[in-house]
Amino acid sequence: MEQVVNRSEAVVAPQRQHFAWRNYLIYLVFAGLLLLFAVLLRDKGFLDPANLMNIARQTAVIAIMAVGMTFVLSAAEIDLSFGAVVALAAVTAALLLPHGVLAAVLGALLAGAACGLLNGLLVARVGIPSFLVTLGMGGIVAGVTRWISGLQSIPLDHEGFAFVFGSGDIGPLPVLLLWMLLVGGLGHVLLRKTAFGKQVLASGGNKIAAMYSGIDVPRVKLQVLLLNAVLAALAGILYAGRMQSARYTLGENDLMMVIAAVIIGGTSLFGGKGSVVGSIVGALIMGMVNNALVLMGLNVDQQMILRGLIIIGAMTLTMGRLRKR
Amino acid sequence: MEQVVNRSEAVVAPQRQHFAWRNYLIYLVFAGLLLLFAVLLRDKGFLDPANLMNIARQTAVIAIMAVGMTFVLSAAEIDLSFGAVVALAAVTAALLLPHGVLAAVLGALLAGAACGLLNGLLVARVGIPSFLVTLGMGGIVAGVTRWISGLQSIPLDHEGFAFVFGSGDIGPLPVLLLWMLLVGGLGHVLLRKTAFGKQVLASGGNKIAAMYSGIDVPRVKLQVLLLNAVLAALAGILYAGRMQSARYTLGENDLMMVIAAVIIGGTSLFGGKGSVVGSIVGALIMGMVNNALVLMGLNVDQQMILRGLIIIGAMTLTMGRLRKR
Amino acid sequence: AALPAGPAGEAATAPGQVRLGAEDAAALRGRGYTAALLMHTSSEFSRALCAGAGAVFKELGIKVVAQTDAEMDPKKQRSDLETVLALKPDIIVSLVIDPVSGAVAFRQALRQGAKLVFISNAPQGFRHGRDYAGIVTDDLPGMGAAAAKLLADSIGGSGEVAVIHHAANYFVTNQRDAAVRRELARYPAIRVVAAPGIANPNDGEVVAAAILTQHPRVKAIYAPWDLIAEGVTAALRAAGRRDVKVVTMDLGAANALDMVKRGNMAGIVSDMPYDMGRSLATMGALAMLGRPTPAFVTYAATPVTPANLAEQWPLALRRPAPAALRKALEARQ
Amino acid sequence: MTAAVDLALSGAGAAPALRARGLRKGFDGNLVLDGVDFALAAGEVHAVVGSNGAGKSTLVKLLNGCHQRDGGTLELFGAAVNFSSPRAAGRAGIAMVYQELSLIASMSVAENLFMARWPCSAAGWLDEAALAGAARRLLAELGIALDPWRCVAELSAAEQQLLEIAKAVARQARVLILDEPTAALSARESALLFALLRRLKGQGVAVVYISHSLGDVFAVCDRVSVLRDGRMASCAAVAATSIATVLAEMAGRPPGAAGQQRPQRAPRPAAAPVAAAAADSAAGAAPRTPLLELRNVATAALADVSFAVYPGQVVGLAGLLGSGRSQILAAIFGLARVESGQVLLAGAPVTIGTPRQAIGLGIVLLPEQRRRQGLALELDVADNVLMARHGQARPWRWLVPEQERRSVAALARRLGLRADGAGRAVRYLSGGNQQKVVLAKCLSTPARVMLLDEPMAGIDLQGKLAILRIVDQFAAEGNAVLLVSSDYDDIAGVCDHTLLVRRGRIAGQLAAGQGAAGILAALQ
Ligand SMILES: Nc1ncnc2c1ncn2[C@@H]1O[C@H](COP(=O)(O)OP(=O)(O)OP(=O)(O)O)[C@@H](O)[C@H]1O
Ligand SMILES: Nc1ncnc2c1ncn2[C@@H]1O[C@H](COP(=O)(O)OP(=O)(O)OP(=O)(O)O)[C@@H](O)[C@H]1O
Ligand SMILES: O[C@@H]1[C@@H](O)[C@H](O)OC[C@H]1O
Ligand SMILES: [Mg+2]
Ligand SMILES: [Mg+2]
Repeated sequence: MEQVVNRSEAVVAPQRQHFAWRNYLIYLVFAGLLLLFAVLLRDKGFLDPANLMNIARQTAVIAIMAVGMTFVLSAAEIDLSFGAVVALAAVTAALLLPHGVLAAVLGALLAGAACGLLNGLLVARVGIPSFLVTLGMGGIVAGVTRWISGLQSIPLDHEGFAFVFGSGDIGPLPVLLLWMLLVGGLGHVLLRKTAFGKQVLASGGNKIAAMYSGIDVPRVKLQVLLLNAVLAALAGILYAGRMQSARYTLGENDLMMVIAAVIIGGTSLFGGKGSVVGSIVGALIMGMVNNALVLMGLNVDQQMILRGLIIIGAMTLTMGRLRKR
Repeated sequence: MEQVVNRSEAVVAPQRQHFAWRNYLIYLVFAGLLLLFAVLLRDKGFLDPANLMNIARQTAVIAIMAVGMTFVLSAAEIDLSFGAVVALAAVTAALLLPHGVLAAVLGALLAGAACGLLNGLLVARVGIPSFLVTLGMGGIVAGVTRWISGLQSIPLDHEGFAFVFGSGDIGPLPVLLLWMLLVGGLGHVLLRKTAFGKQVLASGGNKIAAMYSGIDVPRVKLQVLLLNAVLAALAGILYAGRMQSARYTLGENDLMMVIAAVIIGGTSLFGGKGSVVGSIVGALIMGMVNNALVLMGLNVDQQMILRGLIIIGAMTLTMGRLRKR
Repeated sequence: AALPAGPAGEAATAPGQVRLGAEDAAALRGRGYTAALLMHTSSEFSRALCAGAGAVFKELGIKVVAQTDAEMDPKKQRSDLETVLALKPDIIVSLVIDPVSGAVAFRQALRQGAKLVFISNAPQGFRHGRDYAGIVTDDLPGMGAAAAKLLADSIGGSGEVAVIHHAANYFVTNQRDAAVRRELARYPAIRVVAAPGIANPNDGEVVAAAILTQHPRVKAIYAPWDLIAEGVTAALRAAGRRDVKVVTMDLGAANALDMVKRGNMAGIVSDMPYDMGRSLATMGALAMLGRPTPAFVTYAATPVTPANLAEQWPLALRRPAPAALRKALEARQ
Repeated sequence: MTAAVDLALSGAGAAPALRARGLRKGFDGNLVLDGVDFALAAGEVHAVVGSNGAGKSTLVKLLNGCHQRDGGTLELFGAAVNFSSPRAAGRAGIAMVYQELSLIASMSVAENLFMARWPCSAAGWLDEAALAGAARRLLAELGIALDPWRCVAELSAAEQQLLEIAKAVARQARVLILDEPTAALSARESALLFALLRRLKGQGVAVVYISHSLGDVFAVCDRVSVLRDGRMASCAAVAATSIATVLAEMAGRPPGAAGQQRPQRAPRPAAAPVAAAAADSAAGAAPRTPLLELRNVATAALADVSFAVYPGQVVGLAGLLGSGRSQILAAIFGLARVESGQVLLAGAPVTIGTPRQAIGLGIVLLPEQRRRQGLALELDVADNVLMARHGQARPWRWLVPEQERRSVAALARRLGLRADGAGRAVRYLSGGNQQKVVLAKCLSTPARVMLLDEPMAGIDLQGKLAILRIVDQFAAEGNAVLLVSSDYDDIAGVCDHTLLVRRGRIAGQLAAGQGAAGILAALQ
């Protein structure tokens, strides 16, 4: 068959996926902020290995939630219930721990999976927007958690559990960091290197086209909501291990932070674009900024103002239109 | 040729507004819930005129915020900063009230407008996603509000102000209800009956097509963020008038409620579809449910669970795929 | 009323006994000690407390290197603490949101050798002397009792009342709310007809409106604190119920103004956050000197009515009462 | 009619590849297909034709599992089937090229080509190398010049159309459904497709071919079924019928009735091609100013583009795929930055930075990608048609619904736009009617210069004639038209002269009257 190739009249030869340097700006911003704080806070222990590990520890669980949320947003859905699932899983684990670590972990993950499955069925099969499904589910789950915990903090008195799930250090590294790397690595591979990841991006990019092309879009949406809830449950277990106790309030303030981390990392709120590594870097940026603001000795009002300015400033650098268009 | 003419005439002319009955289901749900609560709570005063006015009063300000948010979401943007703007405006009004009612109201509206303008410029001109711009702006504004108020509750000691902006009743009707009707009516007309409304929906529906059609999409996005901030400021003034005091916590919990009201009312989180009347009904549904849950004498846990169930149930009726497609 | 005992049954100490001598102060100055304030939330209470502590630290040449707000989230408090520890503060003043998880978190501070002074309660299993220098608290049961008394007095000791409680796990409010109920039970002619919980403090109006709808004969309502009370009075105003009385905790301008202007507020129970802050800092300083510190320092609750508002306001918050309030007080004379 | 078809098929001895009986389908109470019978034999190319909105796409979407039928039966190779989704149909051996294209803009050519069937290693990892290799092979085999790693968002309409075809072919289906596959293609790419179809036919693949180009249908198809208003009007072997008969059946009136001919060109002010302009002034006639002129315009994709369009002229732009025709329109319309050179409007140099300014100056563009660049799919017909007008209006301009309804109805009537209820989201209109909405939008603002990029894509014959008439009349009123079309008949029929575009430059000019063959020859 004759080639249109030869006759192509294109002025500009098509380039192989040109290096999208703007996608990498976020890493530069991360490095830039690190440098800035290293200099500004050189006398305040910012660069102390212990403080860097603090940042890792404080960010790891957020980063893990951000991995799940990356899938959800990439599929053009949202999950407002994951904070409640975090608490439910933690409380479940704490209540089941007397029956053994396995029971606690499995129970917590199953509780999370059940919430995710329900979210998924309501979104994918019944067809309600995920914003409303997960808003409702968040309320239900939070209510249940308050109820089964009786609003008490439940101690987790088990060294092994605490060590593995959040409190331990292996050499100089907190296990939480390892958990983050593990989940981040798996998430990255899942999104970039497997058919599932492509299905997620396709479903989020254009639902109808994806469906027409033979992708089972509802199933994909169900799966991302399930995945996110299971990761939220893992986050709950890790929080419980880190705090060595579980409480109904765990996770309730993480929503905006997690979504912000994901979007800073380059995932689109409108689906079709996602980066797990970006989300983790986004989480690290947020964690690093919070840490630095406290070290600066600012009062809370000043911290809030400066945090807002830094977010906007960083995003102006990464996402702002540098050139006119 | 004649053929074509006759045929197309027969086809385009008849029903200008195809009656999409599913769009009206939300009104049925509203009526259904009203009926349900009227029966369930017949001995608990739900239908007392005073209680109905309570619902109106408690919902009015949320509904006003929902009007602004309808424009923002219709344009496929989001505003997370409006809660902070509510508080800033309230505190500004309270601080300026000693200089006169006009100064207080104008000052508060201007403060809101300034925030909205900044949001708009950053989104429309610099090109940062509105989620991040308004998240950052929310932090900045909240920090500033805490700072200028010194975390104090500032009394608004002016009968006229309080009467007009939130506390008064005209005959049996709370002024808040009138404010809601006024803003709702203007918002509805603006979205449905003016070129601006069409520009908003086109920009949110397909940014590229809107741009190709000569719509100044960035300007439209700036305008909706500005409009929303001004309405948030008005909401702040009304809150202040109703509480007869202002403090930095006003508005901080309204975000989810407002967005939920808008989405329940049929506006799409992805832009291009919006209904001001739907948003107001959405706000009324949320307010009515909250009121009923409290009247039922449930504890907080039970309220949370039931509220979640009602949201999901109502949405299953309105938005669920009733038939297989 | 007798002051309550500390967590291990320690007798309460009066604040006046927490003192530093001039030579103590001299010994501290120039040593480059540092302190951190880990607050649970931001409110006028926390602001005044930090101001009081900061003033003492400043007098002693102790630098406040960090100040945080945990937004009522124990896990954020944990992170705040970890971060603050990188600054190696010598003294940490904190209100522990969750004594259970706080036990793990504050061990880390102990290991680093920081002297701990707590507000209201200590992490579970912590022992005075060994683990922390002491607790400074407002007399929480006493505040509850005072509120109950104000409530009872406002309605002549008989009638229907409603008691709103904070539906959350938070030591301070739980103690106060429980004490209100206990104390009210001692008035045979007072009947608590509604006791709804509130989780979101901005919901005061909704909750109060429901009370009025279902129990129109209610004569008084207790609100757990200032912000909630503002909602309650808003609901009363909307319902045109000038006859229903409200009692709450913590001085706030709007409620105080309502009270002075003979609105619904019948009384406000106040504590002394600024002075508490001073005591907390002083205890930390004593601990740095290796001096004994009392286990449990308690500030008595003060019922505030228009009669003593003018004096109490600056005493508690260490700033002048707002102009509107002063004007109203003068007008009332 | 169908009885005869059945006979013919059973004569072949085998069950037909696909057989539908009594298909019914309605949307929200509007019956769109009403008892349609359809049979498709293995190894045949079977055309389905009909006016815009007749139900062609709906029919094939029922065959393919996109929609669920309300009634009727479906058999695949003799076995009753019920596809719940395109995925299920795909597994059973049906592949389809969608009229509205089913590409994910944010993904690459290769990823789209093997959508949902990406090669994976044994361990389940995506094999990117294999993906690229397979994509390259397939594209080469089909003769399509596309880089496997290019992002689909950057492709032109024609390139997307080719990719969509390749994507369906890649499935190696037993039944291949093509819904207007050549709408955005020119004769040369269409020829590629036809050769491919003949080859597939030889392999026993059954093909459904939907097109508005009856010439193509009669050139490549074995049989032709005519849908009219949701009913099957006829089905016959192409050898046994004629274009005139089919046209008559589509329209539902006896063959030979008037109204099928291309319009005669209305008398226009004497057209003055570039060369003639100089002669004009030389002859002492008042020198006329071109309404639109480009002088040495260069953009990122264009170099040294110069030409003029005089009032009353329709100028065609002809070129091969990717030659830069759309880029020329983009440069005029403020979509691409003009790096050097000048654009002049009625003799005055203008700088146009945005479409908004262009429209303000009286220039409108009909873009080539209707769904991406032309329509807000969730908005209704009226809001789409009036979008440009609303865009120019002062924001607080009060809208008068009655007035708007009348102007939309008038435009719809001129174009034969068929929309069941103008108040419905345009998403639910047929492809051709969507195209007519975009056209109506162009006509809704007062303009002096119309830039049309493939205006006929997906439009039925009646509509096409209407558009040609409108273009003609618009020019006759002293306006200017720049027309990009892959259909050289259209260009030949309506243009005063035609510019040849090659590699971002104007490579030559053909005077009127050259005919499609002349253009084709010039482009080779
Ligand atoms: N999903 C849908 N919902 C509602 N109506 C629809 C839907 N799809 C198609 N229709 C309607 O069905 C009718 C037939 O449309 P269809 O797309 O099948 O026409 P077509 O013959 O393919 O036309 P064209 O030549 O323009 O592509 C049209 O009136 C269209 O508006
Ligand atoms: N901004 C740009 N910078 C450089 N090259 C571009 C740019 N935009 C498009 N091109 C390239 O310019 C060439 C001309 O594209 P154009 O879309 O104008 O061709 P066309 O003649 O309309 O062909 P088609 O039939 O594909 O629509 C293409 O190769 C395209 O990739
Ligand atoms: O901020 C509040 C404080 O002022 C009150 O005393 O107790 C509850 C707190 O949340
Ligand atoms: Mg079609
Ligand atoms: Mg083109």
